[in-house]
Amino acid sequence: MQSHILSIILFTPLVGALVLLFVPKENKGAIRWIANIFSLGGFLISLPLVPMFWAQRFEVTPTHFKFLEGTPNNWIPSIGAGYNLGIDGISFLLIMLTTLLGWISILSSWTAIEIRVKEYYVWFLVLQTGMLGVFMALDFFLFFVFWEAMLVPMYLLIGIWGGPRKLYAAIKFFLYTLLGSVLMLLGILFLYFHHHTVTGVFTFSIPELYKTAPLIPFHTAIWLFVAFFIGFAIKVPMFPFHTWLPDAHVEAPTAGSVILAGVLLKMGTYGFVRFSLPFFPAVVSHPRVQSWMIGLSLVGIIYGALVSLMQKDMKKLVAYSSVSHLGFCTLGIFTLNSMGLTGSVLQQINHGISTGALFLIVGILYERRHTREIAEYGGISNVMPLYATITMIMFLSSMGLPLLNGFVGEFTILQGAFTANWKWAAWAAPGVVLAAAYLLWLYQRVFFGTVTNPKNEKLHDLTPREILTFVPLIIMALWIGVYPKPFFQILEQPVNQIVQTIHDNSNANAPVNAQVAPAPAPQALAVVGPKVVGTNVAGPKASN
Amino acid sequence: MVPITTLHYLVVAAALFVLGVIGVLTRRNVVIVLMSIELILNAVNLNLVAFSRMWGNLHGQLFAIFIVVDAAAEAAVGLGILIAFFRNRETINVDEIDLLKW
Amino acid sequence: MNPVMNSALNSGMAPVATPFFFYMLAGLAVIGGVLVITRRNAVHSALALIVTLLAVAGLYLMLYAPFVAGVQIIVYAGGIMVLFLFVIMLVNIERSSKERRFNRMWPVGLAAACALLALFVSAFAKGKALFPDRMMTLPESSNTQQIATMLYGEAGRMGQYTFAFEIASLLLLVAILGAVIMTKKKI
Amino acid sequence: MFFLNHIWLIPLFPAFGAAMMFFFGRRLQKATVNAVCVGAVVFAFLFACFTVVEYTHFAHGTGHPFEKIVYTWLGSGDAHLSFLKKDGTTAQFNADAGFLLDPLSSIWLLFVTGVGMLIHIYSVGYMAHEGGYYRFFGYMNLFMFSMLTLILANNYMLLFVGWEGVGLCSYLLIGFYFHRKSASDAANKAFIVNRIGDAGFILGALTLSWYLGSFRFTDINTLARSGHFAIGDPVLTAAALLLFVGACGKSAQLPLYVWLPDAMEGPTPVSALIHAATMVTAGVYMVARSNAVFVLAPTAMKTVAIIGALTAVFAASIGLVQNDIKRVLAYSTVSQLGYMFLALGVGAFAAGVFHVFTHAFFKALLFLGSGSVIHAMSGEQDMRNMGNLRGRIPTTFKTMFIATLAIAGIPPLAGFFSKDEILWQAWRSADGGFPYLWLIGFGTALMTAFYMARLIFLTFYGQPRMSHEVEHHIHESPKSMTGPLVVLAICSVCAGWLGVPASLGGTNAFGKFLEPVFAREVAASVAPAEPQEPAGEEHRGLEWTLMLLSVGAAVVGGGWAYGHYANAGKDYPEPIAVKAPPLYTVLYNKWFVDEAYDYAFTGRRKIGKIRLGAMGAGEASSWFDAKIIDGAVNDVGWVTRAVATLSTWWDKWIIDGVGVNGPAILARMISYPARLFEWGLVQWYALVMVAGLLGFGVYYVWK
Amino acid sequence: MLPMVELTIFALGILLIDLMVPRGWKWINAAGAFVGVAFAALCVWQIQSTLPPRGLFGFYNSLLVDRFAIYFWYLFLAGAAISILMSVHYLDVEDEHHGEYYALLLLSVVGMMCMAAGIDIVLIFIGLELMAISTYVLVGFLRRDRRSNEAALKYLLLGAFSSGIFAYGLSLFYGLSGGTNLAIIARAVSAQNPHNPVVVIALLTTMVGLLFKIAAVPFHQWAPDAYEGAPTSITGFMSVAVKAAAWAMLLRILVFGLFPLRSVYTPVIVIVSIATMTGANFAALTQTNTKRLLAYSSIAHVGYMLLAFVAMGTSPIGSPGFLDGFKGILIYLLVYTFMNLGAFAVITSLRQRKVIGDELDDMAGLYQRAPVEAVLMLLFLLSLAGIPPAAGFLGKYYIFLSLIESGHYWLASLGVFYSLFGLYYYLKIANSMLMREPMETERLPISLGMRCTLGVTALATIVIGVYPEPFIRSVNWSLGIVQSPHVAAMMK
Repeated sequence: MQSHILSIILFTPLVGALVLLFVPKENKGAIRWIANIFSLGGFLISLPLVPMFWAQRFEVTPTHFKFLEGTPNNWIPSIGAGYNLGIDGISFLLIMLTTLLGWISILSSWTAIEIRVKEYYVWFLVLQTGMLGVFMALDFFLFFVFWEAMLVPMYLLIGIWGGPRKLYAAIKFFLYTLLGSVLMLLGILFLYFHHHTVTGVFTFSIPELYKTAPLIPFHTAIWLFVAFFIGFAIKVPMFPFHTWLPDAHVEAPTAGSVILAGVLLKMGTYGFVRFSLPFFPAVVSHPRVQSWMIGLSLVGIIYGALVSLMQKDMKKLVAYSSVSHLGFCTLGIFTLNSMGLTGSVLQQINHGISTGALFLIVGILYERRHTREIAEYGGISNVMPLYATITMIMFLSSMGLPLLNGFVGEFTILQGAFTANWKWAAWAAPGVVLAAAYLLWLYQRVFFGTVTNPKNEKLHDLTPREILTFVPLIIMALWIGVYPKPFFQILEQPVNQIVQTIHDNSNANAPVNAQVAPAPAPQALAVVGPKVVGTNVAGPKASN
Repeated sequence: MVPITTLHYLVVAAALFVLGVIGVLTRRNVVIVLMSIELILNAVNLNLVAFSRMWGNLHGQLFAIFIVVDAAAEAAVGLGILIAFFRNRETINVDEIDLLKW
Repeated sequence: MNPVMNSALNSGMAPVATPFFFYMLAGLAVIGGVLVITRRNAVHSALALIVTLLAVAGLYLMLYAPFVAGVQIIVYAGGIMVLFLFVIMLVNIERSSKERRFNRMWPVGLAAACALLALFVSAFAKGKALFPDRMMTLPESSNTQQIATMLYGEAGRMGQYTFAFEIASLLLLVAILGAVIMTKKKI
Repeated sequence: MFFLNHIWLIPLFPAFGAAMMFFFGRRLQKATVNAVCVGAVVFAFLFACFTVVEYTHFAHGTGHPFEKIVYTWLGSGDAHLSFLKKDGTTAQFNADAGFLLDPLSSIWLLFVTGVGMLIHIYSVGYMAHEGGYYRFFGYMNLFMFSMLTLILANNYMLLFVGWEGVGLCSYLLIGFYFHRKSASDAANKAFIVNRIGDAGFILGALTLSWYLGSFRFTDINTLARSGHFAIGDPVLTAAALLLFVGACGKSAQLPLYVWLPDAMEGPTPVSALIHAATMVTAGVYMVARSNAVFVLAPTAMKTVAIIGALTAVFAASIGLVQNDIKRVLAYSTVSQLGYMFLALGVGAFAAGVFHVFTHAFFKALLFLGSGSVIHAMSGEQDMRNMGNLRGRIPTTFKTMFIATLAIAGIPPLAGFFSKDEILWQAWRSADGGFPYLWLIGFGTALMTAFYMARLIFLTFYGQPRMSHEVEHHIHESPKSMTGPLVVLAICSVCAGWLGVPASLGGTNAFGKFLEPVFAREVAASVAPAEPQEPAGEEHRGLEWTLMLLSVGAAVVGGGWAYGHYANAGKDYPEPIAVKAPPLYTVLYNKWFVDEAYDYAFTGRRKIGKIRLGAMGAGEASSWFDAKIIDGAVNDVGWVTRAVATLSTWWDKWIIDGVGVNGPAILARMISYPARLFEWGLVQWYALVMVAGLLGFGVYYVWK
Repeated sequence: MLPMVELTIFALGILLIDLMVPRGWKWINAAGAFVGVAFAALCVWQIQSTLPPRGLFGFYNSLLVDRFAIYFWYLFLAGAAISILMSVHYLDVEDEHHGEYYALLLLSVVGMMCMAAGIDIVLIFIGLELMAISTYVLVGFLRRDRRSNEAALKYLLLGAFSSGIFAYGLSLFYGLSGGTNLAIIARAVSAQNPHNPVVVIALLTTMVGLLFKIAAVPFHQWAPDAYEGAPTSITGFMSVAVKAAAWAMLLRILVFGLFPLRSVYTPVIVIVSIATMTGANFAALTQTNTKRLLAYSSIAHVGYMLLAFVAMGTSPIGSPGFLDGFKGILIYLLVYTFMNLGAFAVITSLRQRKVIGDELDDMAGLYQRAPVEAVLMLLFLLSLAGIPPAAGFLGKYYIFLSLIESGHYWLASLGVFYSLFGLYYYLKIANSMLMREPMETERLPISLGMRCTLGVTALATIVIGVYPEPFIRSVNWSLGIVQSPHVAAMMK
């Protein structure tokens, strides 16, 4: 079944960017309108995907991907690259998040961006296409092209429209993330070549590589895993690789931060889920590897929270809180059970929604006062009550209050972690407490009290446009919080598929910590592969 | 007396070659550096002609002739550039050619 | 063709004083070379170079390459060196003759070059088996003719080096152009 | 069955009210706000009454729980999303939006909606002149929603929704006067301390689901009672302890009680509703709800009892010397909650619940009364500035007096029955030193009587100590405020009669009603050692003695307070301050616990230059982040800066570099030499070429 | 008819016509040169369409027009054409607009073609010298500019020195084989012990010449100086066409001729490539002159290509590692032609205005003054850094792929690491153009020739990046020779 909806979604923003090129630079109003129309259009066009995907959420397809478009190797046959798109539950959710956040970010930039408006929107729309492409690509070459292509607009967004240290932040962002991606490139090439040695065919098709990658011997696979790991860990960012994040966030314009936190960081976690786990099942389920991954995640959770506790800059605080939240995501991933994975993907969506909103919130104050120093504020509730209310809701969502989205993801992750090893959950729990601490303290310092700074007395409350940017986020936050079942259902099949792969390849007689769906039987591969001693999958006994 | 073999010529050529290299590496006067390069090319020619004798064919000699042509061309252009340089800088010392660096 | 010479060679009879001439010419060439790189005055260097060139031309003759020897004397010693001398006259000779001859790092350069010589010689010494002692007989009298054949071809066929020869003509054209462009004040 | 089947509507009424306030509140008249919000709670109350009535029919006295599952909340709703249990089998990941009604939740349901309704009505009067009227009622309704979700949930996760929800509302309401720094501090403190408990709660619930495979109370109870698990099972013990951590946070037990006294920064109705009657009893509810697990964990039970007793006496001791009228009541609440946990810990679940029930009335009454006092005093809360109010605000005085008697344990008021039941059970369940617990309880009773009497005497007796301006404004509160006081006073008198113990000739209807929830567990843990009813005869004498002792203690305490405070004028002496000044200082400063926490855990205060606790760790981490992780190479730059002073040349290149970023500096340090390599001399270039040739040649020829 | 003849005719024609062309009409020369290049391309196309798979031999096998040669011929012609377009206005600005410039350009292309198509060392050497001497003159073409003089002199001295060493090596190979044809040399060499000292010396001296021309460390030092001093259009031409010719020669000699010696030269290449990447990248990091920076960058790119050459040298003929390494080099040169010329075209276009020099600070805020150039520069820089979907990625892709296929994981990692360095200094240029505030705000005009140049290079950079299939095919086609029996015999 060839439907072109994915391509249409993918290229709508790009078309918008091209259209913008023909609008004269001086006509800022028209530029803004066109950009917003295309971003909203991109979102609206992606909406039909929801019922379409919903209808076949349990459908079993040979590759486990749906809405396939294109065939392998149809783009550059000489090297085996294809324009090959397809989604499963995980990418579906992330795509929807991307289109939504893309629209919101562009809407939020209406007044924030005053210089070089045209360029700004062009780059933003290009960025949007890049991000969507990453989630849709079923071909590694295509994936990598989008993956890298996405960096450039982001780099420019930070570097041109950013804050005072924008040059530094932009270069740091670019170099850091590129370091990861080039290492990943090496890994990809190895997989590609390995596929050739096994099958005699050169192809970058991801479903094809799924079949051969687990056959790589363990001692090689571990290096490949490391290459991929560095790429993704930088992107996430996991604990020791995170220092680009605060700089990038602080210097980026509001919309840039929103999209950076909301979508770009998900590239890393998405990469783990989509590639690291199914490609190297034996490696990730090796107890030592797993405990390292979990350890880094836990450190990230606590460490990010502690650091954000002491920040004096609102945006930096939110940025570090991302480190903490994404620690939860990676924790969920490396529990390697379906609970943890489901929770992790959900939490990625949640983080996109709530942290995206937090950056919008910071941006709104910044736009009015041009400072993000917490000490400059105080008593904002008095002058901007509506704003304060919305902020409170998003803070609560971010700290994981039940009936809001954050809780569902965090809890599911904790459950996954707990069943894998209770100590992991115990170590992650303080993160929840600290999240409350830093967010509430921030709230107190900014919103409570009386207006002490005379500059804050005249601040006007949210404009209708600004409210509009929050409405969908709040709706989503409530929806996921109150009725997450559809999300669980959408994620069920792909997640169980991944867990099954790990189970099949982890050379373990030990029980696997998830029961697997009976329906999607994975390709029965003759597993010559990993001769690993003691790859007991993360039972309760797995050492920490 | 040892009969003169190809190796003898090779050694002489090597000596000339190295003398040329020494000239290139140490002399300050550009003209002499260019002359040293001529020495190197002569070493090459000597090699070629000796080998030509050794193999009994004329390819080496032909090659040598081409190298002479090349030497002439290089000398002409090199000296031309040197003159242009001299006009601008009033020097032909190699270690004063140091505008471009780092 | 020179039947006498030819037969002399064919009979395996080497020219009488070959080693002597060889060593003399080689010594001349080397001494000339040393003088080239040591003379303070560029004119002296040029003269020394001419000595070397002539000595090498002698060696060519010994190697049965009369045409190359001729080219060496006419083109090299006669043409190129005149060019050099002109240029030496043109540029400021007085000043340079009072200055240091060698640059500051000359010991390093000298050492490197000597090492290079040692390297070459030892390599030749180790690998001399590659160079047989045989010295093939070359028809000296037909030398020029054969060279011409290889260059220009014969009987409607192109020679092996015809194409290179044409390119060499372009090379000289470029050299002329370059020299003109560089030296002429206004073109 | 209409009401039972639509039980989920009960929380939704106030939720609707809250939503209305959120969206339209700002534009609504006060009357409309009243109609919506108070109406919602009244509806909820009526609905709850009908539901409970229907439930009694449904259960036929068997106590069989009623469960109504509305939809799957967490989980995909089918069997595919599952997790691995401890024993290696898998269980479905599932937490429903489901509601459970059994005797335990019925009781809570009734008094929460009832007391809540009264307090809402009271607030109409109390808040009449405050800003943010709609906000207040919105929060209150949101609170009712959360509390009702909490008590009606059929599983731990939905309970947690309410659990966190009440915490949130508590935060919002404490911070209602957000422009006061103290209020927002207190709000933060409340939320964060609660969160610590919540983390424990979550881990406890996860342990249970990991071990037993479900979050549902009915499943867990069935499994726990199935006999598969030995008493003292370590996992269940851990789970119970973790759950108790959660209870400690919510119900303000040691060591997490610190937030509750500060919570008095909120408006008084809030203190009454949340921090006295309902929310703080959530911990008790949860432990009682988990009784099946707790009885399998004697260690946990002991912990609960000890913590409860210690909290009771500890808080009471602080209450002895406080001057803020609400603060006294706050410590009193903590102390009474300690009693409740003491009861739970000794296995007397019904007694604990009974005390919750009675305490709800009289403590709410006390708070509302104090609110009325404060209202009358134009916001003054310090008892040192009150005095002789009994004539000026008679209704308030009378009702508060009744409540004081009730809390002090004077028969036949409510507090007497519930408290003595607890003390008796503490004495009786003589499992390893529980009589000591009785002793503690007894001492607490003495102190309770003292500080409550002190409160009454300082407020209503003695000489007026307020300023003239304040005195001029003293007036009785409006009907909407006094009405609830009267109703609560009646309840405070009568509520205890539901649970008159057998020793006094009662039937303990309350206990009977709850029996289906607890009976079997009591049988499992305590009863085998001591059969309940037959033992009654032997111990009746003892029980009487104990009762008399505690009544005596109440009288003594009250009398002592009378002696010191009945005629307190300005600069009246504090007896403890006179007799034991150091003790007074310690008590007055609340045993310096807040300070200790600030030093050790939050890090808000520094010891010298060192900051400990969370903020200390945060500072250290930020420093680490900036200096070590991000600045590893910045440090290299720093070193080079020192070197840079040596030479101007060096200076030029490096200072330039230090300002820039980390890796670049290192790169620069290599880059300049790399560029210096190209120093423009053509013969050097040639030399390098020759050297390259030589290098390779030497390697190959001479190797 | 051979394209060399066409080019020569046009070169001579330009020399003649130039005498008649008045000042201000000198663009006619450029047009003539351009037409000449076009005719030559047509000629190449004709040859290509009738080319037998094993190629056409001529002149006693001294010239081999095979697919490999044709590929490179196209490359040279493209480079030359773009350079000509770039030069028109630039030479006017520098007030050195003479017909000789174009004649020399065309003649140097003739030399390059001989280098690519010659399989006789004499022809290769003469071609090399023709190209080199033309380039010396072109580098010094701005005779009144001291930097140009100096660059030409340095380039000449070192070039002559290196070709002396090179010729010495060739003479030794003649001595070893008795012939000047690469086929004969290959046959003779394959009979020898590759580690024989004389063979090694011959190889190393030859390699000095080859590595010098491609500017690999430690034989690279002429390049930054020459690039900086040369007229910018010539810098572009040198960094692209001259380098491609050098690579063609290197591949001809080392792969088609001396492949039996690969066990000797591959370790050398490994060291050289590491040194090249290290030296060039580090030196470029703090460079502030854009031309010089790009010079270092082009040296660094040589390092990457040498990595692919290592992969070739260490895998059996016909194996994926060998073929992909080969393809990598060819495709790298192709994309490099366009992206690097594009970058130099931007710099050239700035020089034209006489307002902006080639220092990094001069580029500040370029976006405000010349947005198109700034954005295109960004494109070229990203392509140079190897960021997809720009064309540069394709080259990097093949290089890393071939390294992985031949098992050189550490070299691949090193290459990856250095490509980050590259990104850093490229971004410095981009930052200064796009993100800094300009000193002046006056908009800059752009000439027609420059528009064409930028358009062509940018279009090629994007098209090759986005749809590389035809280009990969053309490379595959040109690699068809590897299967030809003649070449296979040579490379045994």
